[in-house]
Amino acid sequence: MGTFVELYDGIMELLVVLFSTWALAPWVRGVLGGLVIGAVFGGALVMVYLERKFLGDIQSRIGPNRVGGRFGVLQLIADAIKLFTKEDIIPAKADKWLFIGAPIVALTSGFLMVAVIPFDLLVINGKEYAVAVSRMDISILYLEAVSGLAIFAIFMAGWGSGSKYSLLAGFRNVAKMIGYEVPLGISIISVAVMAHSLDIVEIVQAQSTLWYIIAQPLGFVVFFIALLADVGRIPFDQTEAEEELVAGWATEYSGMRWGLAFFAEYLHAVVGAFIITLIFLGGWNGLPLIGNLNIPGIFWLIAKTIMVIMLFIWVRGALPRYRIDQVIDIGWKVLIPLALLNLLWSTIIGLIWA
Amino acid sequence: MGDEQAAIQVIDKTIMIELSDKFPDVVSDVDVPSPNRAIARIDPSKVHEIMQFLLDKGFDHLSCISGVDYPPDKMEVVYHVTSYSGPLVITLKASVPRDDPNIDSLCDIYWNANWYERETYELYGIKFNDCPYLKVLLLVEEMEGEWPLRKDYAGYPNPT
Amino acid sequence: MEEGGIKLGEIELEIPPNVSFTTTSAIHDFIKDSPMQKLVNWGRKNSLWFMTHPMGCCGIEQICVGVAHYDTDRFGIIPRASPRQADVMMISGYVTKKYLPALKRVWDQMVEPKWILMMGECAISGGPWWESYSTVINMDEIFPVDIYIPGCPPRPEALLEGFIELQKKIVAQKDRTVIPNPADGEV
Amino acid sequence: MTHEATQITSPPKPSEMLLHLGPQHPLQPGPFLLDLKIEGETIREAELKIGYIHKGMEKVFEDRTYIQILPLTDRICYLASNSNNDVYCRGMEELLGIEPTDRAKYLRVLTNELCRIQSHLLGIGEYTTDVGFLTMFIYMVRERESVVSLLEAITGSRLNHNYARFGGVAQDLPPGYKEMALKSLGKLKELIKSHDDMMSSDSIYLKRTKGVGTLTAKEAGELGVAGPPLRAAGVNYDLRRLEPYLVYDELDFNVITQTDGDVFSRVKVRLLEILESIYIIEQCLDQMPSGPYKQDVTPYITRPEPGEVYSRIEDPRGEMGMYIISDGSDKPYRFRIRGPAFATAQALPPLLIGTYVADVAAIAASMDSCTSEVDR
Repeated sequence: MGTFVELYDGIMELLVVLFSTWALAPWVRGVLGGLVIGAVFGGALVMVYLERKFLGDIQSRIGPNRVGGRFGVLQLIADAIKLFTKEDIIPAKADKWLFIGAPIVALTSGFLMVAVIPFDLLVINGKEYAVAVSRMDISILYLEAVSGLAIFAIFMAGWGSGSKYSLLAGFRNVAKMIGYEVPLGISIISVAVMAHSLDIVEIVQAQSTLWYIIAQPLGFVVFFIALLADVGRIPFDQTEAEEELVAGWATEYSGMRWGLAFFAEYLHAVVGAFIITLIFLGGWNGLPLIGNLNIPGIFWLIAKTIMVIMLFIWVRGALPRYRIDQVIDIGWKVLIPLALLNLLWSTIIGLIWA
Repeated sequence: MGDEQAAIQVIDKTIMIELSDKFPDVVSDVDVPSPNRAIARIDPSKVHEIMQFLLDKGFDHLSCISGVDYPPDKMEVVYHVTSYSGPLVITLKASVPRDDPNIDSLCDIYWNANWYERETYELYGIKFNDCPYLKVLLLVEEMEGEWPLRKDYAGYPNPT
Repeated sequence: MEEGGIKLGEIELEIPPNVSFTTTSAIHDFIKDSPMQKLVNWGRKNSLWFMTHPMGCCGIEQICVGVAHYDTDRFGIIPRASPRQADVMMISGYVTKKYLPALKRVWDQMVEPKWILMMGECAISGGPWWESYSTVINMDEIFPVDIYIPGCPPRPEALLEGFIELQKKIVAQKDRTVIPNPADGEV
Repeated sequence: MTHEATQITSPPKPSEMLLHLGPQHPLQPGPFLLDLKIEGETIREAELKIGYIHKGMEKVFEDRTYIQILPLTDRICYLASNSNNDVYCRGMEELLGIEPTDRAKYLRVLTNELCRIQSHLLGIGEYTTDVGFLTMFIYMVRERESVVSLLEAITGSRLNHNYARFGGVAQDLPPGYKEMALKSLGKLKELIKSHDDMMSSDSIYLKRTKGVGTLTAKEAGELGVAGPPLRAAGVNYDLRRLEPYLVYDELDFNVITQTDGDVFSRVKVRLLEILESIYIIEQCLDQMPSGPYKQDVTPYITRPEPGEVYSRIEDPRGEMGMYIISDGSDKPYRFRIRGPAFATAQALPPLLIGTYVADVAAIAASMDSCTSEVDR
């Protein structure tokens, strides 16, 4: 273990030295950004794979086990190859540019979110380096802002497809997200108030003694529910409810356009899992009381994120779907008051703590 | 349970007698082949009144309306009426002329008569007067007028 | 693609053109006849998504084959609700004159490359209702059928076998991987 | 209930739109077209268009001999094939003046009830997937497989059983069947109870189902529905009790009723009926007399006397009736099928008025209408 940690530290130190030397060179950031995006992309792939296997377990099925060995690891590669080589159809009644643009906007929003996600904080020679593409002092607000772009993407797809199912799904999404972005934002503010910072790195550092899931459990619950709605997973997947709206806003999408839109959803879910880990579950800090056991922070972060993703999948396997009016009811009548209550609580605690 | 059944069987016999008493020239050939079944022939012009009478007597469930074709001259509309509280099924048959088959609709008495009437119409060409939506139900709209269940239908067997 | 409609004796059923087809796919043209085609075929064979489209008795077996007991997900075969995202259409029951235009339209909405499984006697030859006034037989004159799965209804194992046969067909490149050109007038 | 409730009477206003669910839609097995006029998500008018798999059964049956019809009755509704065989055979037995043997009666009750269980399981499964409860659907189909194997052990077929014969059944129970069935059904009973618990305690499920698509007893009677939707409204109408056929008068069972008449009650009725059917099967297996399972000579080639018969039975979905007119030849002169699903399908549009688009799937699936039987 020890040698491993040393190796990791060595690599990181090397990276940081290189990074700080050429920090001003744009291409360094470009390469780093590409790497991180690749990593999160891979994370989303892992999530799709996990979903198929783990959901299979929940439903007493086996899941993919023929493609690429007995665990079906190549299943998604096969799916991707197939989707890439499908014919490209744009329905005659679709609004062409909205139709083409929607998956791009969805994916872009996901990538923009990835840019500010810190994976670790290295202290070298007394200087702090966040392992992130870009460290902003308002990164949490930035995240909230760019994640809102995905709503436009779904609405673009819904309106641009020229299909009534898609249109209804687009409307549903807008109606839902107006109600859910508010509690999402308020719980983020509560966290920021407690940490006295809008920078995710500092929020994580503030949790080195106490995770915010313990300091403000209500905030965690509100954030988790609102996040489920934000990424459109059961019980909040009204926008693509199969039995009602065929495939919702994605009804008219085919081939790789659908693949991208589908993938953007999972990218959002993965990024959402990262955010929830960072602002509530202590990020790269180890477990409370036990400490980080000499394991590099990035592994703690990824392990916790995978747990959150498993929780998403478990929820999907265990719950039915709400009706859209009930969803909006919950958003306005339950989550927003709870989020405000939590804001009050975190303000008081934050003041005392400070 | 046994008492219930006995009580209903008493109603059986009486309802058919009541029916033929109430409509003496209209109801004929009353037959009770088994305790739970009764068959009668009725005059098509009085079907509305008879059904209203049966509904008032507690026969609140129209099971089925079917057509039967007897070429060359007549067709029958067969009603199966029963009750949610008893096992008796009354089968009423109304003969209509084959060249101009029409009979009064029961939609205002039994709500669910509508689809049965539409079905009988499209398969046999029997017109139900005052039926609110008498159009094809099961067939392609182009097939209206072919009356496929008539005995002299030329499209069966279908060689396509 | 057929223009106009389908003729059934004296009845001609109109199919409204609602879909704009691209006649070709750039990626597809690029890799055609190259060793990449093998890789592509491997991907296609292992990712046959079928459309949930039960039509009769066979539809029940089609549902059964997709869930726990038989679990087509093992082979990468999963049900999709929208025809746009499906690769395989199963005609799993009686096709009637009333349903044929809708079925044809669903087939046209699907994206190339696509395959058809004929499941059960009713779809293959009309089954017990072959001489009825309302059913349509000889479906293979209307749809380009890839695999026939006889049975009334076929057992889920037979359906799985049908999928495996289709996979073999894809690997052997005997399927219709060429996207038809509307100008040729052939399907 | 007015007839306007079943039709789309006017073109949509600017604030409304027409939504077509079907014929290909993942809503239900079997194609139908449900036209909805919606304003926002609220349904203003609904119209159900059927006939997409109309096979012209009644005409085909008039051209088949009586014994040739027997396997075809399976295909009226493939989920209730034993009931369909049974109602046809009972009609023919009445026409021919024969009586099934005692053992055959028990065997028919046994298969009918097994058939009811598997039909209800798939019905509930379809319904749970329509409220987004995919896992429960998969559990239900998994449970159904065990019942299907029990049926397969008797009849040799998974779906279309073709088991009853005039005056008997096709074959006897295989050896060791009783132990196998009791073991399998015991397990099923436990599972159904646990699913029932899960469904009655899941708050999202309750929110989706309580008070949705309510049908009062009076409305249900007016709409002419039968079977579980009617019993869920509190009407104690079950032909097994009202007009006991086969050996149902010798068996002990309750007619399951609920009071609310909403979507939840309809599914609850089915769940409890599964348990009740298991109880009936256990009694059948205990009380089954030994003896021949069929007549010495099954009348395969048969020319019944001219006459007519209307036989009916409690199908998994309600009252299944067959009206057979014989003219003395070897083929029926008229063969009329009165399916329960036809009545329930007709009652669907009025139920949808005023509900949300999201509830369409739940309500439609809770009525459990079988499209093949609606269209025939």
